[in-house]
Amino acid sequence: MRQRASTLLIALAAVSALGLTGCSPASVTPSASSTPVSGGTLTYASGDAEPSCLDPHVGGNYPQALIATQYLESLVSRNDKGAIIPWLATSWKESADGLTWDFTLRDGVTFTDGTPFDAAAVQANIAHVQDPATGSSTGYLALQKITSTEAVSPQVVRLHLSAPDSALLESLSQVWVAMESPTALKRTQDENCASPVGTGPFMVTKWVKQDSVTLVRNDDYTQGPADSAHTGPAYLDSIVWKFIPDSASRYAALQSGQVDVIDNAQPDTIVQAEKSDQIAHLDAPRPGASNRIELNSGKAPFNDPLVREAFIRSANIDAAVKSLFFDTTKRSTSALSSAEALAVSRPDLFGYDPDQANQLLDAAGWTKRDADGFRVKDGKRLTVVFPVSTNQSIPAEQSLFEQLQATAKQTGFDVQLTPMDLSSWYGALAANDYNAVSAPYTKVGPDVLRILYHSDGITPAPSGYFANLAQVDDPKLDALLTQAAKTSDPDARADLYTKAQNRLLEGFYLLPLYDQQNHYLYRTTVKGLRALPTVSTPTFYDAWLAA
Amino acid sequence: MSELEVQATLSRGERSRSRGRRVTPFEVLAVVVALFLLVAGLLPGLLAPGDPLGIDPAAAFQPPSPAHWFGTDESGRDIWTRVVHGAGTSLVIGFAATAIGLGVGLVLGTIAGMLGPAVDFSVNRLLEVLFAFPGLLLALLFILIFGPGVWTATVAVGLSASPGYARIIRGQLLAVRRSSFVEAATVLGRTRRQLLLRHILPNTLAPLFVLGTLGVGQAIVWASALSYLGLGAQPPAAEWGAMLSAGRTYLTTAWWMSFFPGLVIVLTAVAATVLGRAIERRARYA
Amino acid sequence: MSAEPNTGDAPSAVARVLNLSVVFGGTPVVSGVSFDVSAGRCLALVGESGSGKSVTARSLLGLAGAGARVEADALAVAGSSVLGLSERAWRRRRGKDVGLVLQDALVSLDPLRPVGREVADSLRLHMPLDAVARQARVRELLAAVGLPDAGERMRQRSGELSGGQRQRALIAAAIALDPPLLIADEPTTALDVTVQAQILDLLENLKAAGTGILLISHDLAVVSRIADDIAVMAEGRIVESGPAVRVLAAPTHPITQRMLAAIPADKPRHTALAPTSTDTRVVGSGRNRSAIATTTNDSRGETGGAREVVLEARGLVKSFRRPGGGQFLAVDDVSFRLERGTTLGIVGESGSGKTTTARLALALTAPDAGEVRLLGHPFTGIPENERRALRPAIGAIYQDALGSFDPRFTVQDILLDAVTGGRRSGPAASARVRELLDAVALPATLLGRRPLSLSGGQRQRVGIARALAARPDVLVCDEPVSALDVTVQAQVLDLLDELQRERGLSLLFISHDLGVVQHMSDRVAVMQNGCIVETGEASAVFADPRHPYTAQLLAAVPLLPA
Amino acid sequence: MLVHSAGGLFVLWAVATLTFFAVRLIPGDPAQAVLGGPGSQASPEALAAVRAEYGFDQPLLVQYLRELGRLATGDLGRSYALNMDVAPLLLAQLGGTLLLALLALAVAWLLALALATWSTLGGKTAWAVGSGIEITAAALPHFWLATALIILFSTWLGVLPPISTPGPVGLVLPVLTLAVPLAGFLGQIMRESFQAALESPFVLSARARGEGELGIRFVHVLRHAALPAVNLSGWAFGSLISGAVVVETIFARPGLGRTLLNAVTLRDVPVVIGVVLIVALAYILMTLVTDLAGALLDPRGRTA
Repeated sequence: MRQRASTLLIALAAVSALGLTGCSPASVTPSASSTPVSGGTLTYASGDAEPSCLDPHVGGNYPQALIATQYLESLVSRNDKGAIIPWLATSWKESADGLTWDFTLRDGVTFTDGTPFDAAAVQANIAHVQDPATGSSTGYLALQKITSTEAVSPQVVRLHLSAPDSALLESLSQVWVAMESPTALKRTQDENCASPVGTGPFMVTKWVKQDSVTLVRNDDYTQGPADSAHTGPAYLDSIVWKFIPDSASRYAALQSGQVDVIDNAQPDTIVQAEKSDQIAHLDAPRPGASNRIELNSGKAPFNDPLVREAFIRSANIDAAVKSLFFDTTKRSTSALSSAEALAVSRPDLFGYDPDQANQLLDAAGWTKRDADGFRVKDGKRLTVVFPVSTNQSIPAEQSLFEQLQATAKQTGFDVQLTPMDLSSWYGALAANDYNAVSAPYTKVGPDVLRILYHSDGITPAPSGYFANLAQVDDPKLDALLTQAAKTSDPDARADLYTKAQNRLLEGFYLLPLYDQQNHYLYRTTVKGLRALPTVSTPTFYDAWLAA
Repeated sequence: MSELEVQATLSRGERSRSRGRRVTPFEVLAVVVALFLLVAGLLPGLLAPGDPLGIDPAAAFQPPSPAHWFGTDESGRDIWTRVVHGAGTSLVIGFAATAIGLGVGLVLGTIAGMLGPAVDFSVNRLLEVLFAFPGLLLALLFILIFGPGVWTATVAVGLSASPGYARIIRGQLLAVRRSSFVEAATVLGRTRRQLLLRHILPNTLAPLFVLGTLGVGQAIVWASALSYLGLGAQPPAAEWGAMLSAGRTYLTTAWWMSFFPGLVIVLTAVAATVLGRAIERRARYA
Repeated sequence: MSAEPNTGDAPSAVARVLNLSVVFGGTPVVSGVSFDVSAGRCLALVGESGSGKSVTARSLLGLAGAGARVEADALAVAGSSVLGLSERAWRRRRGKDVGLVLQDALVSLDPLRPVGREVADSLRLHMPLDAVARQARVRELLAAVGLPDAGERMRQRSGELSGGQRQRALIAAAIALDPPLLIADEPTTALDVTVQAQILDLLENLKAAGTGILLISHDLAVVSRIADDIAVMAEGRIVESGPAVRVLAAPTHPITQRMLAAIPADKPRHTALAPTSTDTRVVGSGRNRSAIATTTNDSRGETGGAREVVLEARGLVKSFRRPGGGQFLAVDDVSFRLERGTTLGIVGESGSGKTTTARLALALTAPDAGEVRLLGHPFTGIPENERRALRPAIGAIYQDALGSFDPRFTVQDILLDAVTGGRRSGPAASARVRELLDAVALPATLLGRRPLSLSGGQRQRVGIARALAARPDVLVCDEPVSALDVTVQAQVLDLLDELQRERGLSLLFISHDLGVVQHMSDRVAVMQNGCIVETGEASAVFADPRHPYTAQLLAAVPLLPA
Repeated sequence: MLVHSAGGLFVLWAVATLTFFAVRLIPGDPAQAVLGGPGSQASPEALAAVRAEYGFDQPLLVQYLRELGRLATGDLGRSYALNMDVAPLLLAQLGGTLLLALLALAVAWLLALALATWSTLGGKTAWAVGSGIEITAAALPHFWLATALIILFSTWLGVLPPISTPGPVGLVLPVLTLAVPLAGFLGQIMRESFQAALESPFVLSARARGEGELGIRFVHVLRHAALPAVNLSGWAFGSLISGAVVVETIFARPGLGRTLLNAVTLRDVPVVIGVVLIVALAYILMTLVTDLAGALLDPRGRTA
């Protein structure tokens, strides 16, 4: 797998516990009615692409995060209130100037290869992530501000930063920078990719390519993150982590009991599962940006705000979400995930209003219609080129785009959906050959807005990639976002982000759809399953199988 | 051997055991299917007046009913309408792929069959090499180079069928050239040109009609397989393979979404086979 | 013993058939057939294709065919009735009470199994012998039918044996259980004449040993060698039966008479073999044909000393590459001269090089050495476009007439194409087509038909008409009648003879059938292994063969008792 | 045998050459592809390093010769996308696909044989029904059949797993999916040759010896009927490999087909070349085996 194939995400932890108010739906209350029993093998079926490397330092994508959560641990975690809690680090301290952080590590922890977990191990891990040869992208960005490390004592590690980073703890909570055995890291990358060694409740014992990874319980495990339901080793003997890309096969396997948990559940199966008493549903929307369609303001016709607004008004997203997602998710009118406390929702801006859309287009000079019913101006048709990455949009989302295409046609837009494989899709973006595009982006905190909509993001990297796909070039917005990133005062910061979001949304640069979908279905014999409130990956540490 | 050659062999077997020219119920059915496809392909509005792309989210996922014979899909589009309108796409793909396959096959086969043993040897080795790429593999390789899409899929299917056509045409050409009626015409003092135009070409080309009929059915199935794998026609195009592929996502909740497009693919393939054989059975050439 | 069924008990009758009828889906194929076969005697059922003789014989095995309804007043084999036997009961009797020998053992023995295994099958199915005893018995049987090196042969497959050897093996399989009745269905039809004689001898021996033989054949001459009684069948009925000597010497039924008359051997040159008026198979009008006959008298002078040589072959050599490698000399230094208005017959057994000679004469294949001259001009060794000018002077008719026609063409297309030389046609061409049809006595109603729907005789007539279109001097006839029934063969031979006299044609007549060649030829060349071993005036060669091979051939030709 | 091997080597060489030059037609920078495509933020230095490492900066002919040299030693190169050597990757996948294909071939043979035997035993109706079943079976696309089988056996009846699990039960549906359409083809061929053999004189001879219907079929007809089907098995194997692409994806079975499809969607050129070569090799070997099997069944000189 290419790094970042399934979901492009650059997860930078940003905001700490600031204003978070327990809005995360990412956990399930363990069944209280019975006591956990040990033993058994749980089969997990992933619809995500099979990782090419099981070490999430390398590259760093969501499929890696999903599986690595089972055998790697981070320095810190988050609870479902959004507060940072201890994990491998028991406590931490920021210097007054914000340029030095001291982490005190938990005593007596060893990696599953026997290597002790200590300050040197943390140093080795940070060095590994920052080593260009590792090829880390997600972790690398997360640790960007760390300039050097220092082992104060075997149990205390000190990090030196280039600039204050209030998002450091969030960054370190990510599984992409989780701790691995320094001994194991010294092996070749191929070896480490095949069997990374961590401190987690399970360990990798076998990997049959294109079939499954076998994870076996770490019997020496003592305790999980502070919000775990129990201590000591995990209940499950082992986990078989299968890769079943075909969603129908995956669900059928769950129904038949061949597998116990599936991810990437399709909306229709979620509805069906909810009617069943054998299958339960876990909804854990990913943090960061909402799923949205970016309108390319850098070229015609979307360089005209009237046309952008007309397009947004002509799209009947509500109806499509309702019919395709069966109320398994809610319509979003924000640029941010609903998991973000600072998210600003503006339902007033994104309602379906074909009459207004028509008026707007008339005002913008797109007054004539051609034989096919599409609007024309100066002999050019009102065309919206919309490349769709089939790797990044689930079928229901692709269907939603088709419905959008159909409703927009009534207003006179010729939406040209072109499903593409990932590399063609990147190619189309790099060539600026698009008017609208949907690109998921996972990152904790409102700082994601700076990456996505600051005009710096228009300049492409050598590969042609750039993040500001709406090509928003608004100095005032740039100023607001830059200012917000520097501001540590919670209220001032919230105010800046609110202003920035309002400015962005009122500019009609994007059409929000819904949160990034992250649905799991599991058989009700699986108890104690929850998603970690960091990047919403499920953890099986507390999970057990009822007889 | 290619699938095409197997098909051709089978239909020749049909001829050898033809017992009269009685029309079998199978053939009637095949003609009905073919007529349906033709009408659907040329005048889809006649059979399904609706818009194949017209959505109606409120009417999504409806099972087959008098209002929606084949049910509706995830966007409330009528599947009957889409199947009917998809016939045109599928037929165009089928015919275009067959034309490409036949065209390339004809060139290769004629070169091999007419230009002497050395050329024949070389072309035969080339065909042998091409046969080492099983059908879908050749198509996948082609798509790898030129990217997915309806037209690349069509060309890919046509190209991957062409070695089969080439070998059949070459064999037929050699058989006709060596046949006693061509010898008899030589004895009558016919010129090479006359032999070629009056005897060799007509008798070589006549069976291609049957071959083409069989080939169209096959090409439609292969192209829909590519669409199914996401490498051919792309949704929301009303192409059968793409519809089936989209429908598979909703297999557990809306079986009709994948069942009916699949059914017409099977029916089309069966009809092409039966028709091909029926023509073969009644063909003028022996 | 007579072919008519006895009214009383016939203890020696190994097969008894009384009033047999066989119906296929409402169509009667055999009706009212009665005969007996006695131990140690041979009854021949003779008839042309479609006369019902094979179905009759197979009814005695319960193998008349799928969908056949077999009824009879009596149907007994080896002394007990086989009417209404169950399939199981039939199986117990097949092989044990009746043996069957079919024509062409190449396909009548399983080509994928060793012949020993095939012979052993009969034993395996009916006798509780262990494998060793069975092997021994098979070797015994193969030796008994005269197969040399039986131990070696039994491990070979039928394709590895010669035609005679495999026919012997087939007979061995049929007599493995010493059945009282042996049915031999055209047992020698595909064989060369010398081998045919040997097989007939073998059957004769079996008969002498007490086996009753029911011999099925289309050839009265063949059956005359071993049959004690003859029953002539036509259209599912026995039209005449009686002791062989009587039937052959004094046939009473017109069909028998016609079949006897059609046998060409020993019939003087230019004698009509088929009656002209009563023949139902001839579609042409009798008037036309007699008109031809009257105008042909002196087109061919009987006396003129040195006639013009129209076709000459000098020292022709042709070899082919064997499939396994190596060369195979098909034609080795063949020379002949064909004089105007005469027939040169080339006779030989299969593989003797006759057909290659014909193809060389037609310049369809180039000789390795030697040359062919046509009307004094070189016909070989020149490019085809030079040769093309000479092509109209030489025509050809083929054994497989059907294969020689473009399958897309109707009779009219074929003849128009021949008449116009492949160019545009006009009314004159149509008239000429009709004329040709008349000449070969075919009605104009056939013009729209395709050759596939014509009878064998009609196809050959179309072939002849096509050959005549260019008014050739020479006609090369390569086995022109081999695929035809004897009465149809007679008509075609008569037609060729008449056309030759009418048009002064010179014929190069190639056949494996000495009788046909003898009847048709003025001069004859006998070929063996690619060489002409003897050549001369037909009458002289046949009366007094010089070469031992010719003598051997002639001795093997089955002849009617004088 | 020697001729076969030489011909096989020639075909392999030609396949490798054809594929090598064909994939050069793929638009885009292969070094970029190695580093994760245009979406990655590969630095120019990294690109240069990759170019040097993979030899993309060499002249085409040098690259070609190097590639041939590598292939000759069994080195299939390194996957762009999977970060591992292609040879061990494909070797690990080969077994599953071969097992699937060979089982499907065997099952198809059995199905075809059963159908051919039955439809030639039972008169005209059986003939027509058999023929109808076979034509329909041969027309079934794998992707639809798999879906239908899953609905029937997993969703409705719940007797068979919808994904391929280790062990024989998990193989049932994938094997059936591949076997049924193939059985349609083989069945038609077999029925034709069955019937031809049944009508041949040697069967009449055997009947006249008192051989029963089953004896006729098993002692005599079977070999004749099997011959053309055996000769087809080389083709059948190829079509099974094609089918494996679909079947392995739907039933989530590891194998060459799924690897190939992944590699094509990711434009992982070395893997595609590797699969193509392995399939060509398997095809050549299979053709060799069917030739030998055919020669064993029919020792007569073979002309085809």
